[in-house]
Amino acid sequence: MMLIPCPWCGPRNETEFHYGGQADVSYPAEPQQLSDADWARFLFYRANPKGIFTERWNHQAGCRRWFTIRRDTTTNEIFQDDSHEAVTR
Amino acid sequence: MTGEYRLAEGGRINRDRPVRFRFDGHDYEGFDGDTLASALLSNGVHQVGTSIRYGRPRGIASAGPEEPNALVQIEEPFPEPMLTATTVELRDGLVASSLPGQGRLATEPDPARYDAINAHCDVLIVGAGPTGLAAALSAARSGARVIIADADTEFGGSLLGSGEALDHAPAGRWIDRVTAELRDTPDVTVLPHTTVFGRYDDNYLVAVEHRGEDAFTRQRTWHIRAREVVLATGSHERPLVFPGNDRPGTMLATSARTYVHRYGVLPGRRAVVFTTNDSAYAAAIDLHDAGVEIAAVVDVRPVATTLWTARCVERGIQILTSCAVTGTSGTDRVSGAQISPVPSADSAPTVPSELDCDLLLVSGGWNPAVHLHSQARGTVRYSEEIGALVPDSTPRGVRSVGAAAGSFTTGECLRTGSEAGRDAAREAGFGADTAEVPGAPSGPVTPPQPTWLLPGVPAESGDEQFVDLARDATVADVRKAVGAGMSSVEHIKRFTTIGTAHDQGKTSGLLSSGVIAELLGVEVAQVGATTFRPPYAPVAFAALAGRDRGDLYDPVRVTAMHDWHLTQDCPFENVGQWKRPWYYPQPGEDMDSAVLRECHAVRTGVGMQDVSTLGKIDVQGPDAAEFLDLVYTNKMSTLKVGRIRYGLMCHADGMVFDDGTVMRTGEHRYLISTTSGGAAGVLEWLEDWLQTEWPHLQVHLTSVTEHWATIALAGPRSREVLARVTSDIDLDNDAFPFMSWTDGTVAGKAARVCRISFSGELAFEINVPWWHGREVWEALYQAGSDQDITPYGTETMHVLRAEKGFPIVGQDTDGTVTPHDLGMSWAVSKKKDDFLGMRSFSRADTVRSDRKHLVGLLPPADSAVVPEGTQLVELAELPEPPVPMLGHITSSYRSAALDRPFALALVKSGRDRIGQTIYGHVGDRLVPVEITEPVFYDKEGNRRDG
Amino acid sequence: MPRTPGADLPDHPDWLWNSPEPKRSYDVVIVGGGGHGLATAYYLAVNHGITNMAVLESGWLAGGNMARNTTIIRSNYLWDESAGLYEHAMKLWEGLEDELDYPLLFSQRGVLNLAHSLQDVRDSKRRVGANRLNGIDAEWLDADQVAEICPILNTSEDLRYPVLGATWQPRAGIAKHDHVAWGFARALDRMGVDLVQNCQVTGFDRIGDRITGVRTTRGDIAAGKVALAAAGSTSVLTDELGLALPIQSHPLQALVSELLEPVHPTVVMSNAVHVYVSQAHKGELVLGAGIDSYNSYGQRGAFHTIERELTAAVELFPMFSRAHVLRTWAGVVDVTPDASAIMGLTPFENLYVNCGWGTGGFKATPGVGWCYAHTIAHDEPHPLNAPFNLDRFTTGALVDEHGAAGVAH
Amino acid sequence: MAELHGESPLAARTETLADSSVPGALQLSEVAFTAQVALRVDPKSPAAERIGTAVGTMLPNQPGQVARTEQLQILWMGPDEWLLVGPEGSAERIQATLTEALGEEHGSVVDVSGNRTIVEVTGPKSRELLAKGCALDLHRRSFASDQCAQTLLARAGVVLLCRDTERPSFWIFVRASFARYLADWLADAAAEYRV
Repeated sequence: MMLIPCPWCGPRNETEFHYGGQADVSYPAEPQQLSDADWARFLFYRANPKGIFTERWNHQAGCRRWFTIRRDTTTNEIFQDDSHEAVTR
Repeated sequence: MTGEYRLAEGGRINRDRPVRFRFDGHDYEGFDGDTLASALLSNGVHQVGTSIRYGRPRGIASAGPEEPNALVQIEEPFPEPMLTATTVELRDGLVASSLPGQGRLATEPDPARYDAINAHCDVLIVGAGPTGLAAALSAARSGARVIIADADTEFGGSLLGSGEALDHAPAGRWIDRVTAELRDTPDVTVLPHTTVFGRYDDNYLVAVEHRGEDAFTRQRTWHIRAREVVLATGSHERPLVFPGNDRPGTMLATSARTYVHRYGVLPGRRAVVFTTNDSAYAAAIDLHDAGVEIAAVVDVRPVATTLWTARCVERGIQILTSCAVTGTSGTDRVSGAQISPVPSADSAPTVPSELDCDLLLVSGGWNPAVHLHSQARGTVRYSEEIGALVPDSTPRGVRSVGAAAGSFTTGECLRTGSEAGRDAAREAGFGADTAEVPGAPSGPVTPPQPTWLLPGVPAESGDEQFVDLARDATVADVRKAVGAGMSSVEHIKRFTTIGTAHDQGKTSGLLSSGVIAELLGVEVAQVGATTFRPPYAPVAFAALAGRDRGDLYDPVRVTAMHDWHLTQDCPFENVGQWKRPWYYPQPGEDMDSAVLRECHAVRTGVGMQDVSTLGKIDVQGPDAAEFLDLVYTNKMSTLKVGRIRYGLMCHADGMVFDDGTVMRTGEHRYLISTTSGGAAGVLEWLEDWLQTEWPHLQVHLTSVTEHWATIALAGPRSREVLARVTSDIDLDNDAFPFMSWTDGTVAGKAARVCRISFSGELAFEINVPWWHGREVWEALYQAGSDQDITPYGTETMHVLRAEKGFPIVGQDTDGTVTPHDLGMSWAVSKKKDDFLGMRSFSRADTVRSDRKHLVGLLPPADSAVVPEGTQLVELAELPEPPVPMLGHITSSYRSAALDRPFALALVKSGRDRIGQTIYGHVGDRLVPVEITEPVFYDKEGNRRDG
Repeated sequence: MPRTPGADLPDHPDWLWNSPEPKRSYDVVIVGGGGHGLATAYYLAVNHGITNMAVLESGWLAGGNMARNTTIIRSNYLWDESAGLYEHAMKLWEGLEDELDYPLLFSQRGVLNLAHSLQDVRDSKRRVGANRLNGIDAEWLDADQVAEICPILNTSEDLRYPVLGATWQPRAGIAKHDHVAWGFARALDRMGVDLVQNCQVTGFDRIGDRITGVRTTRGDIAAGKVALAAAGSTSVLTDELGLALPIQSHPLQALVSELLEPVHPTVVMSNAVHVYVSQAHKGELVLGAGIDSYNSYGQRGAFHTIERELTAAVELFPMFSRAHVLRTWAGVVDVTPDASAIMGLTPFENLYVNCGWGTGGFKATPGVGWCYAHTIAHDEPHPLNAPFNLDRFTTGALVDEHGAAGVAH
Repeated sequence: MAELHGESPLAARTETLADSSVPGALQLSEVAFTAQVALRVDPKSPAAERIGTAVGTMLPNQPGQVARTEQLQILWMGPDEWLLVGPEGSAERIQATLTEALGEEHGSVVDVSGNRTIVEVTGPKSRELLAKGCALDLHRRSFASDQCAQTLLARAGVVLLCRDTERPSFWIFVRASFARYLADWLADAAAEYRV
C-alpha cells in the first residue's frame, strides 16, 4: 500500500488514487495532420522503464487533482520535484 | 487429573482452571494457559500424527509457530484446518485431531465475525520479547505513538520460557512491570496475540489480532502505517540433520526449556542433548534441575564453553565434545540415540555408542526471523559466525534488533532494544532516551559450529535424514535434485517441495540451503535462500475479508425513491453499484408479461421511471462551450440556452464510451448527463483533459448526480398528468418544445423539467432536489392514477428505446464501436476542427466499409425472442468450424407495440445488408433473421410531441 | 509406504538439464528462459530442425511468470484471432504430456467464468456462441447448473452480485507449471540446445538494422536470429534499440492456501468480483486477482488487492472462511492496450518479438512456441499469429479482448 | 426561498443510527438538510477576496482547513474549491451572496445541498469506529477541530470534518446514494460496543 504524496492533501493511501500512466504525453497540436503511425504513438505507446518513471496520478477520493510524481518502478520509492531523496519509504 | 508429566508447580498456567479437551478421540485435561501441545505433553503424548509421505510417526518438535510436525485439525468449537498444536490455545471443549495431510474445511457457515482497523504510529515494535519490550519502553517514554505487537498470547518472548532472572528477580516481574507501564502510557497500543505478517510499501504493516474464540470479533486485521519500525522478531532454533532425526521425542532444545518454564511440563524423563552451539546447555541444565535425567550433552564442537562445562559438571551431566548423534532408535518414540565422534582426517571410523533416552533435544543454531526485514527490501547475508542469515542493510524506517539481528544474549537484546526504541523515536521526531534495562546474566560464548550434513554419515541413510519434516523431504531428495542437474535453490525447492508447507520453511529453509551447499561443494552464501514472502504466518481468508461481507461487500447505491420501489416488491437490477427497479410485476405476472404491460402503458397511456441514477455534471465557465465541443463528437457551442442536445463521447481512439444529454442552462453554463455506471469515470476523464491538456480553458466541473432526483414521465398521456401537478409551466408544444427545458413548480416543489424522451413518446423528465424525490414521485403517481399510470423499470426502458433504435452504451457497444458504426454519424460534427476521437475515424481500420454496423433484426413474427449475445452467420447450413461470424445480437426483446420479437445487432457491413436474411446460431439451431433499419417504431418521430 | 492425500506429486525424472557455458555463436538465440522461450526453442528444434540454439535466462530457468502464475488453461476467448491461437495451444496441451514424456498434471477439470450482471450474461452468451462456431467447447450454464458443477459455490440470490450463470469450458483446466517448463527444458537438453542460466542480455550487436547477436553478462554471443521472449522485461531490452512497444508492466498477484481435502472440482473465474480459484493437485487452493493498476517491475503488489480478492473468494465460497493464506507473490505481466499479445517481426532484421501476453501467457505456452518458432524459422508470421502484429496499433485493427470480452487471465 | 423538506437520505436509517449509539461511548445521528454550496474560484483573484468579505471570513487556503462564521462552515476541498455549509434553507442566500461577489470573474457556484447528507459521530469511541474504515490518521494531533479531509470511509467517498477534538465529534459528509450503505456499515462496525 503505497503512500502517495498528493501535492495538496499530503500523503494518502494509494487506494485513494487513480493511476494515469506516463506523464507529459501531450495531446498533439494538430491531430488531423499526423500520420497514422504518429497518431498510434500518441494513442498507445507509453514508456515502460524499469527504474524512475515520471507518471500521473489523480487524487480521486480526495481533491480530484491530477499531479505528477517520479517513482521507481522497481522499489515504488517516490520522488518529488528533482530531489533524489525519496519522500516515501 | 493432572497430567503425569506436569510439574507440581511453576509455569504461567492457571492451575485453578483445569480445561478438558479431546485429541484424536481421547479425552485429556490441561490448564488454562496451556497450548494444545503443552497439554498433550503434560499427558505424556508426544506423537501427534504421522508424516505426509512416509507415514512415519511424528511428535511435537517445538513450542512455537515454527512447528513442523504437530499439525492439527480443529473440530470443535468450529472446524479449522491445519493449525499447529504449539500455537492453539487450550479451551474447554476443544476437539482436535492430528493432521498429516490435507485439512478439512467446515461445510456449515462460519458464525464468527472478522474485521479490520487502521492504525498510525510513530514507532511500531514487532515482537515483545526482551528486545521489543526494551525498545517499547524507550520509545513510549518519549511521547511517541507506539504500537507493540507480539504473536504470543502474552508478552515476554523468550523470557517466558527461559526461566531467566533479570536484576536477580524472575523475568516475569520485569515483563509485568513493563507491560503495565506500556498499557498505562497514553498513545501506546499494546497488542498481544497479534501476528505482524506482512510489510508493504511505505511502512504499511499488516497484522492479525486473535481476539479469542468467544470475542465479539474473532480476528481483527490491523493495517498499521508506521513512521519507524523496530523488528524485534527474535529467532527460530534450527534442527539438525541426522539419520532418524524425525522420531517423536526429538525436540528443539530451547522449546523443551519453554515447556518446563512456561507450562510446567516435562517433555521427557531422560534426555540426550545434541547441539552445535551454547544455547542447548541452558536447556540441559534447566531440564536437569526440573527433574529430567540428562544422559549427555553431545556437542559437535571440540571444546565446550567453560561456564556451561562447569555447570554441567556440578550436576554430573556428561558432555561429549566432537561428537554427534548419528542415529536414533525407537518405534513411536525415541528410545535411544547413537553417538559417534565427529570423524577427523586422521581418526579411524568408530562404532557408535548408544544412549537410552525418551527425549532427544537438538539445536543446530538460530535463524534470525528476517522475514519482515526482507519484505522491506532489506538484504540479508550469510553470517559464518552464527551460521545464519542476518540483515545486511537497513531499509529506511526499519531496524532489526536483538535476536532478529543476530544478537542472542538477553543482556545484549535488552541493551540494543532500548537503543533501537530510542533511535526510532528520535527518527520520528521525538526527544527520546534509552530506557534503563535490567541486568541479565551473560558470560563468554563459544562460537557455534554451523552443521549441515554430518561428516561420516553414509549417503545411503539420506532417506532417513529429514530436511523438511513438514514435507517429509530428505537429504536423499535434495541429492536427487542436485543429481538431476539442479543448482538453484529455487529449483531444488520446487523439485523437493522443501519450504512449501504450512510453516513456509521456518525450520527447513536455511537448513536446506546448507545441505545443498554441501552437496554442490559451494559456500552456503552462494546458495542463498528463497524469498521471504508474506504472510509470515498463515492467516485465515475470513480475517482478510473483514466486514466487507454480504450487503457490505460493495456499497448499495439507492435513489430517493428507493423505499417506494420496495413497497412494490419489484426485483432490482444491479447497474454498477446502483439498485434499479428491473420491472414491477403485478400479482401472477412473470417478467415477460410485466414488461409487455409496462411497454403498452407507455406507448398508449403514461408510465413513469426513476432515472435518478444517471450521472449529472454542472459545467461552468466562459470556455464551457469550447470545452464541450472538444469532448463531445457533436457541436455543443451552438446549442441555445434553454435547449438540450444528445451527445456522444469517444475516447481518443474513436470508440464510443459514454453518452447523454447536454442542457444549456446559461451562456456559460451547461448541465450534462452521463450513463448510470459511467458518471464517476466521465467526470474524472473530463477533469483529466481540463487539468492536464487544456488548463487554459476556464471551465469548472461539479458533480450534482445526487442533488437531483429525476423522474421520467413518458407516454401520450404524460402531458395531461404533469399538467395536474404544475401550474406555472406551459406544457404546450410550442411553448415547451421537444429538447428544451424549463424551471417551474411540480407538486409544489421547485423543479427543472426537460422535454427529452428515451422511448420516442411524448415525455418529460422532472428533476427535483433529492429530498423531494419521493414526494413528487408519489404526487405524479397519484395524479396519474385514473390514467393507470404505470411505473416501469430498466427492462421496459430497454425495450422502448430499442424499438426506437437508440443504443445503450455498454450493451450495444463494447469499446470497439464508433459513432459511425452505430449509424450516428449525425451526432458527429463535420464542422469542428477537432474533438476527442476525430483523428481515429480516419485510420485504416475505422474506414473499412465492412465494419460492424448497428442494425435491426427481425426474426419470424411468431418466433421466440432470440437471446442476446447470439452470434450471427451468413449461411443457412453450418460448415465445419471455424465458422465465419457476421456479428452478434446486442439487444433482443418482444415488442408490445409490434407484437413480435425484434433485436438490435452489430453486423458486418450491416447497413449494406438491409433486407437480407442471415441466421442466428441458437443452441444447435439456426434462426433466420432479417436485417432492417434499427428503428422499428414511429420511424417518422411523430409521437414525441404527443 | 502409505501416502497421505496431498503428500506429493509424481516424481521428476533422474536427469533434467545441463547448465553449460554459452558458446560464442548460435543460429538462434532466444532471450528469456521462461515457458514461452522454452516452448519456442522446443518447436524450433522439433518442427524446424534448428538445434544450434541457446535459450538465455537472466535468472533461474522458468523463474519469472512461469513460476508465478495460477496455471489456468483455457481457450474460450471471444475474438476469432485469440480463439484460433489459444485453441491451437489447447490442442497441443492435450498431447503434450505424452510428447514430452513428463507428468505435466494437465487436468481438464473445466473452467467456469461467472456472470454477475445482466450485461455479464449477454457478454457470456456472446462468447459461448463465438466459441462454439470456432470449434471450441463452450456452454452457457444457468445458476442451478453452475451449482451442480461446483456445489461449494454460493449461488444464492443473497450475494451482493449474485451468480446469474456462467460459461463452461469442459476441456479447460490446470497443469503444473514447473513440470511444463522442466518438460520442455529436459527435451531441449536432450536435443543439444543450450539452456544458459544467470545470463542477462544487456544489449544487441547490429549492423544497421540487422541484428547479429546479443551482449550478455556472460560475454557477447553472435546469433543468426534473436527472438525475444522476455515478457515484462521486453521493453527494457527494446529500449536499447530505440524500438518502442505498446506494453506496460504491471504486478499480478496470486496466493495459495494450505493443503485441503478436495472440495473444489473445477476452476472458477469471476471478473466482476476479481477472483479466480482452483484447487491444485496436492490440495492447496490457488487464487489470483486482477492486476495492480500501476507500472511495476517489483514482483510484489499491494495488500489491498489481496484483501479484496479474499473477500470475493469468501463471498463466493463461504466454506473458505477458515482456510489460510500460506504464501502470496507477484509476477510482472506486460499488458498491451487491447489486452492481446504482440508476436511477429520487428523493424529489425533477424529480431523477433513475442510479448504482451498480460495474464494469458501460461495457457498459451505451447501455442506461442509453435507459432513463434514458425515465425522465426520462416521469417514470416504463422497465420495464427499474423493478427497479433505491431501494425494493428497503427491501423486500429485491435484484437480488443478486454474491451469486448471482459475476461482476463 | 426556504421550503419544507421532504425525506432525508437517512430518514429510513434513523433507528439504525440511534440503536447503534451507546451512551457514554458513541452517538450516531443524521444531520439532514444542511445547505451546501460548491464554490470554485481562483483563490488569488479579487473575486476570492470579495467573497471573503461578503461571507465574513477569508476562504481557507490550507488543505483541509475549515473556516467558520456564525452561519457558515467553509471547507477546503481543493486548491480552488470549497464547500460552504449553512443552516437548512440558506442555500439560495449563500448562492446569491457568492454569485454577487463573484461578479463577472470566472468561477462557479453550484447548489449541492441534496448531493450529500451528514452523519454525526460523537463520543469516545468515535475515532476507533472511524478507524475501522478510514485510513486517515485521526489522532488529535493529526486531525483536529476545524480540519476536514476528503477520503474513503469503508467503500464510500466521504468528507470528514472534525467538529471537536476533545469529545470528540465528527461530521461525515456522504453522497446521498451511499448514505444507507454507510449507515449500515457504521452500525455493523459499532455493534461490538453494545455488547
